[in-house]
Amino acid sequence: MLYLYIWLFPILAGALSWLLKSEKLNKLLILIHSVIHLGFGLALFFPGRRLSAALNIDNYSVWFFAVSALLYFAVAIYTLQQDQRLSPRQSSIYAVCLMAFVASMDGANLSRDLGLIWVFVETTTLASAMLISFEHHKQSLEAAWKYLFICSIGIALAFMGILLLIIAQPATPSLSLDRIIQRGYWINSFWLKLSFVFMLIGFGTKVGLAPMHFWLPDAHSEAPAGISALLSGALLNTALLPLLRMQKVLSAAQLGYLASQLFIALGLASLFVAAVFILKVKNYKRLLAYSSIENMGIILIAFALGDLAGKAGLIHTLGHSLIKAAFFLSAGNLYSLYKAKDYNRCSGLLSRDPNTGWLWLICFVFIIGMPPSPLFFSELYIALGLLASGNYFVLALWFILLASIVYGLGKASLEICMGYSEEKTRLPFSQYLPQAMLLLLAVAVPIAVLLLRP
Amino acid sequence: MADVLLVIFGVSLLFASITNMLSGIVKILVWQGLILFLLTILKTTQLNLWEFAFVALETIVFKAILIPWFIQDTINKNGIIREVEPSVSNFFSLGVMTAIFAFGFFIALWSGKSSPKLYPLHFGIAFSAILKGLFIIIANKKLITHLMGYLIMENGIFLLSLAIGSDMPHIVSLGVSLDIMLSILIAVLFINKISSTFQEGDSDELSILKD
Amino acid sequence: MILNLFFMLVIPLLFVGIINKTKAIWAGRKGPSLLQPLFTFLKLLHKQEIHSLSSGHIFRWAPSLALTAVFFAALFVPFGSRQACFGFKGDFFLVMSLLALAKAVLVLAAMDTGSSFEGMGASREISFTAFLEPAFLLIIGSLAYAGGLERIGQLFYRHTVNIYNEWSVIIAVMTALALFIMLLVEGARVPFDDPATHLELTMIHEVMVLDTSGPNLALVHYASALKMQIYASLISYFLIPEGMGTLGITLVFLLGSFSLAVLAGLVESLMPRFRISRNLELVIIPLSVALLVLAALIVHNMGGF
Amino acid sequence: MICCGLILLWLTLIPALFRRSALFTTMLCLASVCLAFGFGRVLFSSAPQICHLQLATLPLAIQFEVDALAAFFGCLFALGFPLGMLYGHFYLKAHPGEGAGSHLFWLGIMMISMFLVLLLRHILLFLLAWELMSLASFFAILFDRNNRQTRSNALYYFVMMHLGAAVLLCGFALLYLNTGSFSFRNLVFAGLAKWLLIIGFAFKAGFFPFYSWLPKAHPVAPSHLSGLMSGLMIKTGIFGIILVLFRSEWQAIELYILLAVSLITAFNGVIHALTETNLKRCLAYSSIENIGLIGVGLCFWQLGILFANPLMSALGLAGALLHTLFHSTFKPLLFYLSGNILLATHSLEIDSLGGLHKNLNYTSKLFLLGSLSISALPMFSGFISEFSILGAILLGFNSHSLASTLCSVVAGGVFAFVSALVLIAFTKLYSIVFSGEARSEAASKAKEHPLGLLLSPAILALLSLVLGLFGKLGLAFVSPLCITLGISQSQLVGLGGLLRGISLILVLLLLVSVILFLLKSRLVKHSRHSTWACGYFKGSPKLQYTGMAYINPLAYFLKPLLHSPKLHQEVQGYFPRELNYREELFDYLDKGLIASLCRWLGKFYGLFSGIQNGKTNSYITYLLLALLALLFWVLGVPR
Repeated sequence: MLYLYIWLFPILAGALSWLLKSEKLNKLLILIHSVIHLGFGLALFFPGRRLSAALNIDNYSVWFFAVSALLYFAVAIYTLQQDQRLSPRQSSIYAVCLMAFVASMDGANLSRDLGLIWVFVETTTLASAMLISFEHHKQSLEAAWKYLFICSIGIALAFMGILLLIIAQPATPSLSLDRIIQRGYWINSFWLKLSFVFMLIGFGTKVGLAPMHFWLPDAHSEAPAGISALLSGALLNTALLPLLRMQKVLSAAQLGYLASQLFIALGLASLFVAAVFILKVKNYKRLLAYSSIENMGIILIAFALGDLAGKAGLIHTLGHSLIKAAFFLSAGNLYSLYKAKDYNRCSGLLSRDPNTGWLWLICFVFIIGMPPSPLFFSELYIALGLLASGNYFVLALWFILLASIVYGLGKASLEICMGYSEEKTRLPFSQYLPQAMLLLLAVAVPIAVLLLRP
Repeated sequence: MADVLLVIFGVSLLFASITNMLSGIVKILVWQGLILFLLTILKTTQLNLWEFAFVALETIVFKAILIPWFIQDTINKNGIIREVEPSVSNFFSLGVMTAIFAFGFFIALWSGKSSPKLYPLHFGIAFSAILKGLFIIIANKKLITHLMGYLIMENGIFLLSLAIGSDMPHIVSLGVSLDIMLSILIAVLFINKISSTFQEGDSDELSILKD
Repeated sequence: MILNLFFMLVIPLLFVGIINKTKAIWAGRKGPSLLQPLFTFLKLLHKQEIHSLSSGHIFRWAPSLALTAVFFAALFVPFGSRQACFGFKGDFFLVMSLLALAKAVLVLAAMDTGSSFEGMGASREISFTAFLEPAFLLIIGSLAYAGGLERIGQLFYRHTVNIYNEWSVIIAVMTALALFIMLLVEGARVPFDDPATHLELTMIHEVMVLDTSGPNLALVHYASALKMQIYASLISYFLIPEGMGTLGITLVFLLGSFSLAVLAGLVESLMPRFRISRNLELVIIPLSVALLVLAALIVHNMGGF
Repeated sequence: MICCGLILLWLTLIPALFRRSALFTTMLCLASVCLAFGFGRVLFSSAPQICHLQLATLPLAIQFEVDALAAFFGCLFALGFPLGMLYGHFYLKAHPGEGAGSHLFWLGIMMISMFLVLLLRHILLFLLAWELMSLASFFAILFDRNNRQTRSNALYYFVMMHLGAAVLLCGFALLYLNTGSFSFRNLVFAGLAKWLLIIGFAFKAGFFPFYSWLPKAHPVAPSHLSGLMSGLMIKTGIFGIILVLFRSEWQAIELYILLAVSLITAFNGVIHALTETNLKRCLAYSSIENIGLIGVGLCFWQLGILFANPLMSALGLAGALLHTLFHSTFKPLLFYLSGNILLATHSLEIDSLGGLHKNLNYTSKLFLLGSLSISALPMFSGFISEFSILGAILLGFNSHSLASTLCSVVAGGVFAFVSALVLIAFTKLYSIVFSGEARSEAASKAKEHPLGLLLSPAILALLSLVLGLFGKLGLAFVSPLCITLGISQSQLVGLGGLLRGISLILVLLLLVSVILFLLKSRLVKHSRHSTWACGYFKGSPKLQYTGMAYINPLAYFLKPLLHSPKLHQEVQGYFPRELNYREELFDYLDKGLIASLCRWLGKFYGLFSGIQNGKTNSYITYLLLALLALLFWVLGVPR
């Protein structure tokens, strides 16, 4: 039933925009949708969780849903005055796909049935593939194809994992997580292990864990700014969610250690790949994409450690989503200012457009985990967790990789922001507001959460 | 009876690794669709009309007719060369196929102990189909072939889902098949777009984006 | 006190005089009178000064400051009486850095003229300190090692050479040697520097004060002589046996300083100058000697070999 | 008092945002006055004052603890900031740049965070303030936006600080795991945590293997900032190290290691200060050397406790603290004056300067004072502290314990060597920059600056002169802290007596020399003539001694300790047209170790940089391989 509610507005609005085909209307519809969405998210989040309890939605879902709602709202505002140079038809397709994309993400976030989660995740791929290929040139087409193809294969493997999970269960198997976790003890460990591996690879492809991350930089760098923000801020978390659920299942079947091992292994791999390419690439959007890979790796490590570090992982997810979204939107500004994606070709941002420049710098500072960024605290707690669990080696590796990532990002950011450019430009206000809002929230929300539930 | 069908399925996989024409693989897809239909009929003990209709739609109409037609159409429309042009020789791919079979059955037999309700032959074939699909993707350059590999893989997964019988909630399986159908449609769409933008649908051309 | 001051004023120039006299006699000449340096000093005081055009404020006040610094350093060293004028535990560092101060301001003054020769002299002169300061410190250390830190005069005075104790002889001889070499270096004598040479390129101290003239030059001469005398008196106090009457101390002190002057003169007339480039290597000798002394002491203290 | 000072400090950010440099400075001065009073009261009442800041329902009660240690450094900062900003105000006026507003803002943040670092005793908040400090200084350094060098060096600094913070974080995390409490108000640091903390703080203070950021960051920063950073900010590292040393038990061997590190730091710093040709970099290296000396003092503080020699520990600690105090007077002084030189001549290469004492009269005099005090000559401040430290070392020479004797032998030898080299380095610096004739067009055209740029240097110079003449003042300032750190009153009284005697003698010395000079200049008439060039009359500035030539005799010994790539072309033919020879002296640690480490890391990364080759096939291959690998892992690896 819940899913009907979620899909109701998109379907209607989609039909409407398809009929009328006017850009203004589309933007308006998107905005309305995002507002409703945000309202629902807040309703889920706030007091006492009555609504979420009624709908049988657990904390993870609420958290991830709220994050995606915030992001969607920000993106909707951002796109208001941005001229996307689209024909009415295209803009309608854009609106429809965007709404479908968001709705399917919600489905995946809110559902507690692995099968449905799978279906929705697959749907997100389809919807967003259209969105990525929007600027019709070779690169965007190629990026979209790679995204579609690799992710479909990954998702197929994830489905295989689901089948194996069914095999693993004794009589009258089911896919609803609660049931599975209840009977966790009787699950056949051999099949469970297999299914976990398949899901890890499958959904991991969508999360962008190395070495299945290859689609990610392409897709994120070629999509329009708003979409990139949604992709890396919301979609990756959505794909991460089933993995976390599976971790719960494994620990219910006394296989938690295995999940932790694999999580840490893949997390380190992602960190490493991110470090390698952040030092290499010159395209700033790809840079941001790689930094998303890195953060996904950190989050995975955090959840591998569990308890306190796990909570830190949630904070990190939130922080990364908001900051990275702001970062991608600022990158959108940068692109519309310089029309170049190579950061050596755009310098002197601070003198050309101070707002974007400072937004960029603050995003940089936040994303590398400098205070007052939430990532600072989360990373602190993750380090605590690593020390407590005696993973000194992992910790040392983490710090070394982090240092080189900081260097790479810093180099790019200074190249972009410093320097001098004689022409001064101003962008419409609605292209600064969302980033500022997101960054403020990134600082405020963790503190608020801390205040509400110490 | 079921075993025979399974074996035919396996043989079709072997055939896929030696055929030189794209149309050959398309034919294989058709055959596999039919086999899957029959297998479903055999597997499901009690058969109400809805399920029958659904399965028939999913396998016959969709897997065996619609998609192959689509693909053939794309091939014709975009004037894609009709040879498979694999980057490895048939002999080699045959060898790999054998290895895949061996691996699949090894897993199947090993796992057979741990789960009685699983029929090793069935599982082995399904598993090898999945791996074979991946291998076809790896070993070929044409996007269309990639798509076919993906389809073979999907067939393998379908086979596996048959192996566990009707434990899947219908809503899920409905969603699943819808998703797959959509994804294939969109993929075909993209292939058309791509082959109109690029010279020919060759994955070597699609390597502008790299670091 | 008075005695100290008196000797401080009189002896240094006499010391130089003796050195020159020795050299002359050794060379078979009659040589200038012992008081010649004093006469020169007085004569220079009457002359007018010439300041280089490129020189600035430092050049004017450097010599007087240098002299005062050396003088105050000398106040911490006994000259003829049992006690020095001033003194406190660990005053040697003050002495050391006062000497360093004197040297520093002279060097700055030399650089102030912008003459390449004086720059050369200054750089050579200041390079010596790098090795002399540690040497001096280690000597003090080895003396302190025996019986705790004391005022500098006491440190030297306290140490008595006991003929029958080979350790004390070894230590005495080695330390004296180290100090004597330091005397030669700081006093800019052969074999490290030749004040009498005719070629600026080979000088060190003399070339450093090339542009200094008149009273300034007088002050500089006196300062360097006093510096030498400080080392001389330290050495001589080193040889004074403990429990001697004041008169005896004075006599031994005078004897010691004069014989050291003669010794210096002999060295000058017997030894050639070292090559400038080798100089610094040889300046390290006191350092190594001081280390040896310390090692010997420690070994001795730990119960011999 | 302190709180209102802090609030005022926060308020200074508002004018900073509107580029009101003057208002910013005045407010900063007000805030500093408040803070100075507050801290001073705590310091001299020597009773730790704790003010809780219980925020609403926040689980962590923010808790400022102002103990003597914090108060001491707080006073230092509160005195140093206004002077620095006073200079900075005029500096920014004389050297305007685009980023002035943000620069001021970040300066303000930096100052606030430095105070917070002193005050906070809660692990999370401390780390927060610490990171904030690095961040703010990083942005403040980036004042000159168009200069590539500035960017890369600032980034280097930032990354180094990030690493240091990471180590610190690990240390505190271990601390938390051991004790289970986030507050380290009165914890005993032990085990690995202790070492991690020491290393983390050593990054900021600039101890031996971690100092390489100083000579990179200081030259590119605007001069007032480099003064503040080198004079005050690295002292936060010293603050942390004192904290750790005080709060933890130390074995002999650990202390020996620390001592060795400090000595190496001092030595390494000074030899580079000696050979460096860039004025500011030279000063940065000399800061490293001073930090090393402070470290030596601290080590002897602990060694004194270990050898049950209270006087030694008293002298060591007092010396270290005094040196901290003095260094934060004369180092900013020198940096500000180097800023003046930069403004006047647009160059910091000493071999292109010279003869500035004519044009920059006051600057040259102040610089002379600064360099005399930094080279620890009597009558100037450096002398007092080094005297005290050396006294501690000398006390080690006693026949009872071999260990202490050996410590003292090594420490004493190196110490004396270092102080001699400092003398050489700074005589070189002064005489090459200011004495003689101008070596370049710009240097000869230099103009003296208005009062504003000379005011705070003058104050600092006066301060260091007074502190040098009357050592008792400095001692009175540090003794409360010494007592709280467990030094008995009597020892300090003894030292005080000594210092009084010394100051008497020094004042006498000053008087006598002045009188002598005045007499001479009254009685003696003098004339001026060009420098005697030994009969050669075409004297030209090119003939003067250069910095390299000045240290040549020593360079012969120091070569093996320096990384010196030569570049010279062979002579061709009998009448070679031109011949150029270049030799630079680099830091082994920087050019040798760190650079090559980075290169190796880059190579290693490079091995993997080919995987994103744009081919779908290979992507799928990686995917398949990962799948198989994980399958084998889960099926193969037992629990």
